[in-house]
Amino acid sequence: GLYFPRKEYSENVYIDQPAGTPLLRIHALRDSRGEATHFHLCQNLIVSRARSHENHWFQIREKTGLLYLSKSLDREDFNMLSVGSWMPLSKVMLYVFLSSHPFQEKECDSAMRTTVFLSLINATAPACSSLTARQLCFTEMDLSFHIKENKPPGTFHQLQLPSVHHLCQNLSISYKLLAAEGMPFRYNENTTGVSVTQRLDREERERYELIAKCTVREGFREMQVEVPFLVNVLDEDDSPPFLPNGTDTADAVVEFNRKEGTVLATLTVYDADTTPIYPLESSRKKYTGTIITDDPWISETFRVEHIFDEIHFSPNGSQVRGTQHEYKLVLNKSISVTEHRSFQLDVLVNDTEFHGPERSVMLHFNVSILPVSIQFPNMTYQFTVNRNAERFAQIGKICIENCMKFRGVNITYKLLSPNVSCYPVSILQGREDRWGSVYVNDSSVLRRPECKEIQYTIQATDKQSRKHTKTLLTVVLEGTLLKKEEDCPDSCAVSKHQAECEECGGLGVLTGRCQWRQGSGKGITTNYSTCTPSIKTCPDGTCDVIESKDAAVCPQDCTSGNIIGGHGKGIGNLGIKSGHGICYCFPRQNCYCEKDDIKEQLCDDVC
Amino acid sequence: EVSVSELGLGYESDETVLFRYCSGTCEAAVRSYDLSLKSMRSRRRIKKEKVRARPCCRPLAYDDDVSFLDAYNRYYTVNELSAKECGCV
Amino acid sequence: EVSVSELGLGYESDETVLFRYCSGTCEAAVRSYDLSLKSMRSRRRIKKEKVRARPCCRPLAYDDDVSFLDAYNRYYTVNELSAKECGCV
Amino acid sequence: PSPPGQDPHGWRVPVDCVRANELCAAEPSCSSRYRTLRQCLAGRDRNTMLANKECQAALEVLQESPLYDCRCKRGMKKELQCLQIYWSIHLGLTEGEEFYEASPYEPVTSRLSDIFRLASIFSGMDPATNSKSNHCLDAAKACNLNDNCKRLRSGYISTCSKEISATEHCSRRRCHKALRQFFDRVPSEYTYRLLFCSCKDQACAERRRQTIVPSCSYEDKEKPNCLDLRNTCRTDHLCRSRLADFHTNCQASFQSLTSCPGDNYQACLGSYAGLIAGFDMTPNYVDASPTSITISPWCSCKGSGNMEEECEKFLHDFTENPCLRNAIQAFGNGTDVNLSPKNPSPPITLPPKTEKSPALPDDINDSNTMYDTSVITTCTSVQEHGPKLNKSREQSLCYSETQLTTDIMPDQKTFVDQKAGGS
Repeated sequence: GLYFPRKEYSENVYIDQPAGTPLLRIHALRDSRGEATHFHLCQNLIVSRARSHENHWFQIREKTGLLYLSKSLDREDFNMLSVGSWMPLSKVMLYVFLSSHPFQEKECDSAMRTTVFLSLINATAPACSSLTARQLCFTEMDLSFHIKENKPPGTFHQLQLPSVHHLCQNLSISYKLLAAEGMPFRYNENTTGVSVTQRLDREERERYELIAKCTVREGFREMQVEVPFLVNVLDEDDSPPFLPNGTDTADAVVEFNRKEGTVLATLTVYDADTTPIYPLESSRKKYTGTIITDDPWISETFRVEHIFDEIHFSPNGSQVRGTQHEYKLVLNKSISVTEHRSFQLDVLVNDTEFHGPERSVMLHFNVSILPVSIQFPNMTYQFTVNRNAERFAQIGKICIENCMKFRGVNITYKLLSPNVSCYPVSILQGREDRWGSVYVNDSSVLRRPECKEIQYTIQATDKQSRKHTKTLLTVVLEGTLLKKEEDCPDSCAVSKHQAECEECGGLGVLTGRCQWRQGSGKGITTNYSTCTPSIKTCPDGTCDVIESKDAAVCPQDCTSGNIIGGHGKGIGNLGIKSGHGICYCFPRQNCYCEKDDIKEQLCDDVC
Repeated sequence: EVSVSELGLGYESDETVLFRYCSGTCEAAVRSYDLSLKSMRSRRRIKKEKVRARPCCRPLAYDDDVSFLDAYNRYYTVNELSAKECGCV
Repeated sequence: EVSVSELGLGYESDETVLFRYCSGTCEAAVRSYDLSLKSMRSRRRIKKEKVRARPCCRPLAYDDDVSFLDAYNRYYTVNELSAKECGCV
Repeated sequence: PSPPGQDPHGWRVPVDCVRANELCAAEPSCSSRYRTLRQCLAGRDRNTMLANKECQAALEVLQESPLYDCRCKRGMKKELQCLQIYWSIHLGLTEGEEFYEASPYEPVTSRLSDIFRLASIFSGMDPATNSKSNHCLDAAKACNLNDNCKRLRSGYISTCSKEISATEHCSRRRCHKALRQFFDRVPSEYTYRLLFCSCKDQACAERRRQTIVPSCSYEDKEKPNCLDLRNTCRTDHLCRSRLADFHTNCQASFQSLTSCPGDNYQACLGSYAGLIAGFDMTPNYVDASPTSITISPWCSCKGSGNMEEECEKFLHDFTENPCLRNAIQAFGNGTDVNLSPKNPSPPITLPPKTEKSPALPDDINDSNTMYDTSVITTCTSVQEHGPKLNKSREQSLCYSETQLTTDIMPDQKTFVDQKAGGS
């Protein structure tokens, strides 16, 4: 139906302006040719804080939309209307309603409306001579309008200010509308009315920037002022969905990644119309994407996720907003390693608000689910272990073929106990790890000469399908036993200097001795100096499954306690990501990072 | 007031923080415990070296944590930095 | 237990009393305060000599008072003689 | 004298909504009407309310009750309850979603110049005079020297910069709560200097941008649409009130010299700081440019469809707001508009020196301390400016204080029983 080219208008009202003073001209635009327009003021005057007051002062011409003072506003009226407002000027609000037939009172709430803000100024109207060109030509409100696309032409604004025209008859005020060539707008010199001359197409152009130029002549004096004059084109759903480069088919292969939530393939549908992302829910319902199938397995196993984003098209040089709809075929549940089938899955995309032909598009996904084998590469494992290794020494990693590519496939690893009494190593697996970590579990066995070479059977089992596979692991013990140093701490991390570090062992050491990592860099750095059971795994920023078994193995990666001295904590507040100088820890207590350049003895224990 | 960089903890920042420390002798706080311990140690009745037979002047409470923005626009927080209350223990 | 005479406080009595003392390192109780103090002291930022930049191992609480009859049949009471609780301060 | 609750012009002097609610509850006709009105509005259909006679009658009675004009104060006790009462009336009476809503808060009468004076008293330094230095760094220093400011600043910084897990960078909810405590409980002499310090170089401007720890309190993986952000804010009474207050005090107005309503910079800065206090609507500097101040909430107008105009208008109230920009620059330059305020602000009574006497004496002129003045040379419990000790002859005494409880250190042999130890 009829609509207003603005959501709100504003104008100043002064004390003692005579009844009949025109204030503001409001326009309406038609939805279809020949529609009649009737303007009406409903209800009261809304004063501040939602307080309403009967409207004795303002009226609107039903035909022309001219808002005028029907009764002069005196000082007492002003005080009454500005109760509760502590501002020097008071703002009141009026709602102007629009209908294509003469008004009945009850229609006030259902009809189309715009808001008029009237600033009541506690002073009489200024003399024309005291007004600037800006004030004579334009009000404070920005000249910004919106016009619906595909609607008939019509006048939507009058540049001349009715109140100025009424008061300052001795001044000559003329306007011009500066616009680029071919813009669908016309300015009428006599009425100063601005009209749109043709139906607009937002998908062609959605924003017009013109300039309103005003010239004020008084005697020999001439003043000019220009302000921007903007027209935004409102969108209608008048465009069907289309495929960007005609691609309506995509392959969706399921092999190693069989995890619920995996995006298998994506197809894109464009729409020249805009799709507001606010309010989200209503916009999402506008475009639907439905899997067309009667196979329950397919409905259970796959789902379609739809996300849309604003993109820009540039028909004939100007930029216009449109929408890109992405339809993602997603695994709705994890798929067993044994599943193996191929088929075409169709998705119907439908623009529910477009009422023309071709409102929907069919998308096709060629789905092929490949089986994957649970097997070890055709090899056996052999790890050599130094007889001086300590408990939690990380010996090596066990992995079935392609294990690092698997997602959604839960493989568990197990060492089947060997047929001898030597049983120094075990295997562990972190919750997110796709491999098994072999580590020294009983270091006393390493010291027994009779234990030289131990054979284990490793079994890898897929939890879902119960399929499993085996291979052999040989652990070879080597190296001569070193003398155990007296009063060494059980954690390498306690040592603060290279000498004491490398002369001691500790949990997790591979060769019986801790390793000194010499850091470099100034200030607080990830490359801090520290004593570690194995530079390869500690510190590496990850508190892995073996290190988390005992706080003394690698506090640098796993401590959640106090770290004193310049430092930065690791992910999830675990461990020492960066430190100043040398970092050392007292397991299950504090860790320290400090420079080691202070030699002076400071009031030692006995002084 | 000290600038954070001068604390020597490795942080680089021009922000200043309040740094209060304890110093002074504790002769007036010696107890029977200390006299006995000193006497028995001097007569080799106690072999422990890591033994202290005199009160030491130490903070009894610390100021609240202090936070600052370093020269690389990272925030850090340091606790138990400045002494709020001192005493002989 | 120690005999009162061995306490070295000058009392002569064969009665024995419980004497407990604190010993051990306090390396794991160092605080930011200590590191900063040590650093500023070493760079002559602080000239105070009587400054301690490391926690010390001391009694945190003492056993109750102890009384005894000495060799000359006079009663005496000594307080804060034996450590009841130790800690790094 | 005018009847109670009314000022000389016969206008009702507004009371806070908690008080107004009590007054209304004590008066049967008012309390029953208020209950009726809440039932009318509960249905959310305002039109049926207007048509219903009983609702109309309730409205008329309530228009005369203190509830109708009641307001709230920022940071008052029971602020949230006060706001809930305010919106329980005003949500239903407004004609649906208004762009600008009236602020539920009482107007601010204090001015920026009051803050400058207090700032220079507390920190002994006039915020704007020493032009050379990095004002934002000075603001951080001043805060670090005030116990309350330091504690609450460290409170929000440590909360906001604490990483929760690999996927969750920080706890945004806890960060916002800590930020709100900082801005509600630390005097604006300190908070404004951290927020609105003026900058001449990028390092200073970046420090200013980092004040609210934006990586946690402001930035997010994606930028929502600004109208969506506004809608979420308006579902929370506190956020809705702070947004309405911002619009009321910072909406650019051409009638005033400073572009600020009532030419009151302080009112605008106060409501801006009120918005920071812990909502997704939190605005911040968008870059570290020392020359231009651009502020924005974390949102964009992408995907606004036909409401792009309204979205951009909402966003421009932050990004291109002359009043907000002038207010920030005025604070940064230590200037305030010297308009004689219509109702002169009440004389400022300097708060008693609230700073807790320093727990440790500051030996200002300790000659042998090469280092800075605030270092303490006597190991003693707190002494209020005790007599000047003669250092040379008598060593300063260190006597013990209440015990420090410390966990027993495991590698500590607690009791070395003389017998067990074996001599």
